[in-house]
This record gives sequence, structure tokens and C-alpha cells, in this order.
Amino acid sequence: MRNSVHLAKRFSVCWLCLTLVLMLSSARVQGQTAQTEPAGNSIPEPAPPVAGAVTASDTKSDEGGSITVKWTEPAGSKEMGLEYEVLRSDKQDGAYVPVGELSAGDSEYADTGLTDGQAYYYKVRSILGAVSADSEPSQAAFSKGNFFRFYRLNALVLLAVFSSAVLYYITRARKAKPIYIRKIAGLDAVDEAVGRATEMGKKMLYIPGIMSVDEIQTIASLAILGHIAKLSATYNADLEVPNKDPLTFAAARETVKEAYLEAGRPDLFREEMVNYVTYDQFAYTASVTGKMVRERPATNFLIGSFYAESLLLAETGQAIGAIQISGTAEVAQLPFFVVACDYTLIGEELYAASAYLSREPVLLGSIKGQDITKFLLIVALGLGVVLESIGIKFMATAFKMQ
Amino acid sequence: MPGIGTWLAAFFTLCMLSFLYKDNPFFRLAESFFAGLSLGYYIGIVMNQTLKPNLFLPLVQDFHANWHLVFAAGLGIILYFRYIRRVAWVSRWALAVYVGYYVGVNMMQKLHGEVIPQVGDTMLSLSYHGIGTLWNLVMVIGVLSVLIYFYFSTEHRGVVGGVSRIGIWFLMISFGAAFGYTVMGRISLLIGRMVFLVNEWARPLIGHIT
Amino acid sequence: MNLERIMQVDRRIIYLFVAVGTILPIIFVVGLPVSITPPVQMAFDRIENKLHEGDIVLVSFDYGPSSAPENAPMADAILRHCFSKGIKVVVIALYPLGGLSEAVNELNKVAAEFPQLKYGVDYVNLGYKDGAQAAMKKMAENIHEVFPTDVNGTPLDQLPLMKHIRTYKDMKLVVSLATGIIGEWWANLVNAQFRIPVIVGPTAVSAPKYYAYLEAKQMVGLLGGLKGASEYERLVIDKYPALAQVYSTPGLYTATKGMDVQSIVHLIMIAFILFGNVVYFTSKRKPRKAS
Amino acid sequence: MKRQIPLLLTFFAGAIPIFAFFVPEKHVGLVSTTLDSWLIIVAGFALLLGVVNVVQMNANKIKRQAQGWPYAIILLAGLAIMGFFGFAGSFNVFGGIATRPDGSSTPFDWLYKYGFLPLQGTMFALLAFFMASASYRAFRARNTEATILLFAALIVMFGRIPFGEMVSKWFPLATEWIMGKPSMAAQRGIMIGAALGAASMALRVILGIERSYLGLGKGE
Repeated sequence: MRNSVHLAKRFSVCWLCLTLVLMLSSARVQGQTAQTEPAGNSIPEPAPPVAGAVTASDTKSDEGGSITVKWTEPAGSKEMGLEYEVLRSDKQDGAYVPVGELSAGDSEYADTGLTDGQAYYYKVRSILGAVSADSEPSQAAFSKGNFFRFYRLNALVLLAVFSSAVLYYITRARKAKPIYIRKIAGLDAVDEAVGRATEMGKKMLYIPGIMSVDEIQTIASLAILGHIAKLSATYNADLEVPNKDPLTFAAARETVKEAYLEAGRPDLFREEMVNYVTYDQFAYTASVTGKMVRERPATNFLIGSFYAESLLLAETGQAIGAIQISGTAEVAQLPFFVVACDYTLIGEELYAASAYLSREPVLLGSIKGQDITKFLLIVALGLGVVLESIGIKFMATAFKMQ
Repeated sequence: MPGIGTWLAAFFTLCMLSFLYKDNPFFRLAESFFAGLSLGYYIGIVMNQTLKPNLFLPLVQDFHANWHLVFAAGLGIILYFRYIRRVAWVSRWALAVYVGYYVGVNMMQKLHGEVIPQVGDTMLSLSYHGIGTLWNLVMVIGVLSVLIYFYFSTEHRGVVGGVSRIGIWFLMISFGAAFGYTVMGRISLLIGRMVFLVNEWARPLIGHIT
Repeated sequence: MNLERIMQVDRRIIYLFVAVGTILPIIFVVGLPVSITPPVQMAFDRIENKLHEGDIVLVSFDYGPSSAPENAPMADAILRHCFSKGIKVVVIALYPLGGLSEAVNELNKVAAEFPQLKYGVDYVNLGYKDGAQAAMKKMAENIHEVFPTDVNGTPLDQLPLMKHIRTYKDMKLVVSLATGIIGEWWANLVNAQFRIPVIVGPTAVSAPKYYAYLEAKQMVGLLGGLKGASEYERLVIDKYPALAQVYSTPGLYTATKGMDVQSIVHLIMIAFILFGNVVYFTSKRKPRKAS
Repeated sequence: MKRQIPLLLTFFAGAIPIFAFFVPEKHVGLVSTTLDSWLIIVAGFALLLGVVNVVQMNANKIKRQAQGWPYAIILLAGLAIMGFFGFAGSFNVFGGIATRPDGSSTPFDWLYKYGFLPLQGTMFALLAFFMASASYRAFRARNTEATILLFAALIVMFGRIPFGEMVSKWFPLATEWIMGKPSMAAQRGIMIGAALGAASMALRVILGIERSYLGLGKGE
């Protein structure tokens, strides 16, 4: 336990450094804006009006190889139905080739596929039917790679607030008084569900969803599996974990094995407890439902990431009279679990489950940190609604920038 | 007379449907065959669509540009160290990298792609502009009350308890409505299977017999 | 009579009702009344009143076998309408998971009902193209570059119909039968940029999203799910009596039949739910009376 | 040592995409996408783990003549046939795994069309039946919450069929409103909460606090 807190501390330091580096790098000023160049005034009669003030500069917040060209539209361009062509050259008075077409209403174009560090010049050609007129060329512009995506500043702020809150409460967790966590009925029922299977001398099925370990719900499910396997080892219950994803299968086997070891009953662990079925969602479902009706488990856990098979599994389990505890964050599948299972962990409850079950201060601390972030978001949301109502768009804009 | 493929498909369809009555040897046969067949199918898919184009062909065609893929294959092979007792512990490395990377990807996706826009989209104006104001209010109250329902570190009593109760009602509306809304799509799938059985198998068969 | 026992209806009885409610309407036409909604009427009017004989319509198959029960009847109804009116049709498929097989099956089926029409003159099938969005953009420049040959490998220049079709400007309308995002691209990308009118027939699940495009005039009609398709069938049958005969062919799956199944099975489910509640409340009241 | 290396690997592998998320610089992106392309291959390799387990288990069953062992033979037969054509197909034997240019089916494609698809489609279609039995049992006005659930479901089901529209044109409008306002609000709430929960779980994994998936227990 102490080990993990130490580790957490050490990593927290790394983590904060990482965030800091990102924050600092975001402060780096960038961009190499070229000077504006007023357009000529003498326009031959039939020719369309020329685009003014053509500027070209490095496209911000990108990986390089791109220059953004901007210009001011001549008056009445929309009514005329003016069209633009953006031209590029690598010499100011060299040959210009067209790189992009736009229509009235646009005054910005991002040219891509360029070589960083090389000079480029741009002109904007106004086209009206068959006649056209070119603007003055822009100053030289250079593309380059940037060090921060400014449009993701909101995400960085959220990440910083969130991880600071979580880390603060994790490090405080051991010293501070125990953290209160509200009752989660589905998790209180776990002991009873395991006990019932033991009493009846029947099997428990644990289905960790159908996704791989790249899905966080699966990781959360494996954490809960660890706890249930420990209970199973203590009571000597008959646990089985059929899998759809091979990596989840590998991880689940490690989890269960370790849990039996920690419970002091490695002798009870058998490899077949955690087995692999098949990679197809519905073939897996057919096998598991078949297993359910034949072996009649007393308890089913359906916890993780589920899709259309949710109701097939839960309804079959219901039909054989098993106690069913389910949990998922897939919004579309929650209704089916709610109607067919005895208990359902809804969304965030699934992620809080491992902390709730183990009562480890470090894990509980992270739940507290999460709650603080949620509180701040609720405040931000309330503030956003108030500001929006009196016509100030600032908050909504900050949250919408992508 | 329907062709052999149609017969096979019809047979499997009927075997699966028989599960609705009760478990029986036909369902068990179809289920077992399906499990094997589908796993074989994914062997074909993984070989042809993942390993061949992403690993074997790049290595064979241009080793100099793609030599780094050797590490990928190495990580893949590490997974199998679990079968050799002395180095079994190394097999965790592949899992550790795999989980670590995607957890990082997902963390940012969740914060930036879900939390921020969903909160932002709920910042609706409540200044009066007709019935829309009321609906905006429903939206804001719904989101806030559900969020408060998920608040773990406070006891759900008093005001918090009341608001979280409203949150539960919103959840119930959502679950009921989503259930009712999905019925149609599921029936469409059933129609697809039944149209196959009736029009492509039974009709030609009856036509052939009579 | 023990009400508790009645409430525990064997689930197999429910299954039987659902099965019968699905199979019977597929075999026998029930023909529940259909009320025509404005988005479908708009789609029909567009083809019926704004297009003329010899005009060209692009029909894009943007769905696969998994949503065929919903999308295929839309495709059939649109194709039958066009062919009945003498409108020429260019068929393409952009959906990767089986869009091509759907395009081939449905076009061949409907074309066989109009023996006077000639392939290459009155209709063509250009086949499947990978990378839907890029293909849709490129088709504004040159369709011949996107689809160098038709589905049979014939170069487009050898097909009389395709000789004069180079871009969207040579066609009057796009109809997309869609299950995923591709249908939306027709509205928010192709219509927005290249101004060709668009009708989309999405599955019922995704239909709500399309109302926004319809309101923004990025679409000129919408066939939402089976219901939209059955309304369209009603409209073409009423307008072209010859099609009534086609639609009463035994063994032909139509949206009208599909919608009958939907209505009947929905009503069966609702009836069971109501029944359960009625029994529940009667049984709950009983003990109170006894005491 | 045995315990630290996996945790360090997780930390660094997790930090890379987060860094790349904010830093557009080419090399950072390259590291991240390269790692991504590796992991797709790792996932491909993993399938064999499952195949090995399936073959082991079913061969055992046959050897022991355990209950239902003949079905194990059927399972292995399905695996062998499809696996063989799929494996051979990657060397372009039998014309690959898709249809041939002339439109005829390769053996893999034929088995997919007439075996895999109908089995999969029918299993999926069973949902229509299960929804009927689940709704009958669950949608009962036992208490306030269940009553709300019941009414929301009934209104939406009515609103989706022409019959409901004929009874009252308010049914489709009410359906649209329920889906668009209260239901949407609840889903947003679930999503925001769940996303925070997932991010917190992710942070715990990256920091090595949550590690049961590695079989490293909760630390000692």
C-alpha cells in the first residue's frame, strides 16, 4: 500500500512537470506575419474589383507545411457573385500558379503541402464570369511547425485542474480523515450475490464487456473483477469469465490469478476459469447465452462496454433466474440493463466501483478529486447559463473552441 | 428449388430461432459451429486486413523505410511469453504499453471531446424568447440534476437528495424513451430475416413442390 | 383465478405473438392506412413536377444488407417512379459494407419490371467507389475520373447515357439511400458546395438529424425509415396505376408490408405492457378489499 | 523490477498521446502515430492467444469426452474450415477472401455469406423478441420511477407508428420533444459524468495506482 502511494507521489511530480512544460510551451509566441500590402487603385473598367490587403503567414497551431492567406473582400462581392482564386509562387515576381478556389464570403485560405522554411508569395485573383484581376502579391511567408495547439487551451486548463484536484486528494488521502462515498446499491449487492452462488453451489458468470483493454470501461471492469475474484476465492465460489476480446482475456486471466493469490488461495485457481470464446459479438453472445441456459449460474455480472448484445445476455440471465449486476457507460445500452437486471451501475458509478469496493484511501481520493472537478464544472455551467442569458458569450465560446 | 447456399442459410436461421422455444440440439449445433466459424473468419480478416497490409507487406517491400515495424512484431510476440514460465512476467510489457497508450488517447478524447463540448452545448440562454426558454430550462435542469445524482462524496439528503431525485426521473425518462425508440430498428432486423425465410427459401420451395 | 399466475405469462407466448405479427403481414398484405407527411410529399413532388422525361437523376446506394429492410424499399420506389416517368438514372454505391451488392440487386430487380428500358441508354450502374467524401467532391469536377468504367467494366464513353454527363451540373437531382454519415455529406457538402438538389432516405434511427437539413433547404425531400418509404409507395401507386400491379406481386417485399409489421408488433408490445399493468393493479387492489 | 517496468512502460506510453494531443510539432506526432500503428499489429497478434485457448479447451473436452463433447468437434471443424480458407486467402490461394473479379464467391466469401451472415443476423434479430418480453415484465407502474419509465416508453412507441399519429398528432410531436429535451439532457449528464470517471480511471492507470489489469494486485 505504502509502495503505491510512494509511486503515486513520484509519478505525480512527473505529471505536474509534464503539464507545466505544456503550459510553458503554449506561452511561446509564434507566427511570422507578413506586412499588409494595399491593393492598387487603378482598375480597368470591365475587370472585377481586386481583393485588398493580401497577407500570408504561417498557419497557427499546426505541424508545419501550411501557410494561411488572408485578404479583405471588395465591397459588394456577394451581390456580384465574385469568385476567388489563390495563387502561389516562390518568387515575388515569378510565375504564380493557382492553389485554391473560393467564392464570395470567404477571405481566408490555408495552403498546405509546403516546405517549411522556404519563402512563398501569394496573390488573390478575383473572377467575375470570364474576366479576372489579380491583387498585389503578399510579402514572403514561411511555414513552420508549432509547439502548441492554441485551440486546445480549454482542454489543457481542464486537464490541469482535473489532474491537480485528483492528485491533491490522492496525496492527502492517507493523512486526511476517511472520505465519504454515497451508497451505491449495485455494489452493496456484490457480497450477497457471491454468497448466494456459493450457497447454491452454482456458477458465477463474469462478463467483462466485449471491447478490448483500449476501452477504459474494460479496465474499470477488470478492477471490479479483481475484487469479485478475491471474494470468490475466499468463499470458494465457482467463477467463470468468458471473453470476446483476446487482450481482455489475457488481462482478465492475470487479474483473477493475482486475486486468488492475494486471497491466499492460489490452489483454487484454474486456468479454465478465464476462457476465450470467439471474436464475433453475436457468436460470443450465442455461446454465452447457451452456457447460461445449460449451466444456470446463480449470479451474472455484466460489467464493461456492451453493445447490442446487452439485452440478449441480460434477458437470458433474467429468464434463468440469476441475480444480475450490470454496469456500463454506453448510454445506448443502459435502458436494456436497467429493465433486465437487478442492479445497474450507471456511467460514472462503473468507474467509481473499484474505489467503493476496495475502500482504499488512494482510490477514494481520486473519486473526491473527480467530484471537485464536477463541482467546478457545475459552477461553470451555471455561470455560463447566466452569462449567456444576459448576452455575454464568453463562457460558451471558451467551451466550444475546438 | 432454392440453391444449396439458401438451404444452408435457412437451416442456420431456423436453428437460431429455435432458441426462443428452448435450448435444443439444433441451437447447440448452430451455436458451436458459429463460434468456430466466426473465429476462423477473424483469422482471415486479421491476416488479410491487419497483418498482411500493415506488417508483412511493408517489411517485405521496403524494409529500410519500415524496419521499425520489427518492434511491433516483437511486442506482439512478447504476448506469448506467458507460455514460457521463466519469462512469463515479460508478457505484461506488451499489455502495459497497449493499455497505457490507449488510456492516454482516451483520456484526452473524454475530456476534450465529451466533457467540454457537452458542457458548452448546455450553456443555453434563459432570457425570455417564447416557449424555447422553457425547453432550455428543462435541458439545463436535466443536465445539472443528473450531474448531482452522480456526486459521490456528499450524502444525498436535503437539497442534494431532492435534486438527485429529479436527476433519477430524468434518467428514467431517457431510458424509457430510448427503449421505445429502439424497438423499430430491432423489428427491422427481424423483418430482414423473416423476408429471407419467407420469400427466398419457403416460397421457391413451395412453388417447387406444388 | 390466480392473477399472479396470469401476470407470469410464459415469455414464449409473447414470442409467438411477435413471430406471427411479423410473418403474416409479409405474406398477406394488410395495408394499414398511411398518412402522407410533408417531407415525403416534397420528395415526390420534386420528381413528379420539377423533373421531365429525359432528365437525369443520380441514385446513390449508401447502405448495406444490414439496413436493407428499411432502405431497399425506398430505392425501389424511387427507381420505379423515375422509370415510370421516363427519367434516366445513374446508379452509384458509396457504402463500403455491401453497398455495391445492394445497388446491383435492386437496380436489376426494378429494371426487369421495365423491359422497354435499355441499359446504357436509360440507366447505368457505375459501381462502388472507396472513400465516399473524396469521390463526392471529385464528381463535381469529372465523374469519368471517379468512375472510369461502369460496374461491368465498360468504359463510360461507350455508354450513350454517360457521354454527356460529366459533373453534377448535367444532372437534376441526387437521391441517397443512406444508413450512416454519407447521406449527411450529400446534404451538407455536395448540396452546399455544388447546389444540386438532394433527397435522402435515411434509416429511422438517423432520420431526426436530417430534419435540420430539410429546414435549412439543403435537401428537397426526406424519406425517413420504413414509414417514409411506405408513404412514397402509396404516392407512386396512386399516381401510376401500372405500378399497383407490380406492388401486389406475391413474394415482393415492400415498405408497406414492413410498416404493417412495425405497426402490428409495436401494438402487440403496447398491448402486453397495458395488460400487465391492468392485471398488476387489479391484483394489488384485491388484498385491500379483503382487509 | 518485475513490477516497476510494466508500470513505467504504461506511464510513458500514456504520456505520449497526451503530449501529442497538445503539441502539433511533426516529430511528436510521428512518435504517437508510429506507436499507434504498432499497437494495431499487437492487437492482430493477440487473436492467436484466443485461438490457442479455444483449441486447447475443446481438444481437452473431446479427450475427456466431457458433457457435450461432440459439439466441440463441430466448433473445431468450423474454426478449421474458415481459418484455413482465411489463412490461405492471405496468400491469394482460392482468389483471396472477397469475391473474385468475375463476381463469383471465393470459398471464404461463400461461407461468410451463407453461414456467418445468417447466423449473425438471426442472433441479432432475436433482440426484437427479447425487447417484447423485457418490456412486458419491466414496464409496470410499481413506483414513481417505474411509472415515468413506462410512460416515456409508451409515448415514444406510439409516436413512432402511423397508428399513434392517427390517434393524435401530438404523439409524434411529444416523441420528438422527449427525445430532444429531457432524454437528451439525461444522456448529456451521463456522458459528462462518465467521461470524468473514465478520465480519472485513466489518470490512475497512467500513474500506476490502478493496476489490477496487469495482475499486479493493488500493491503491497
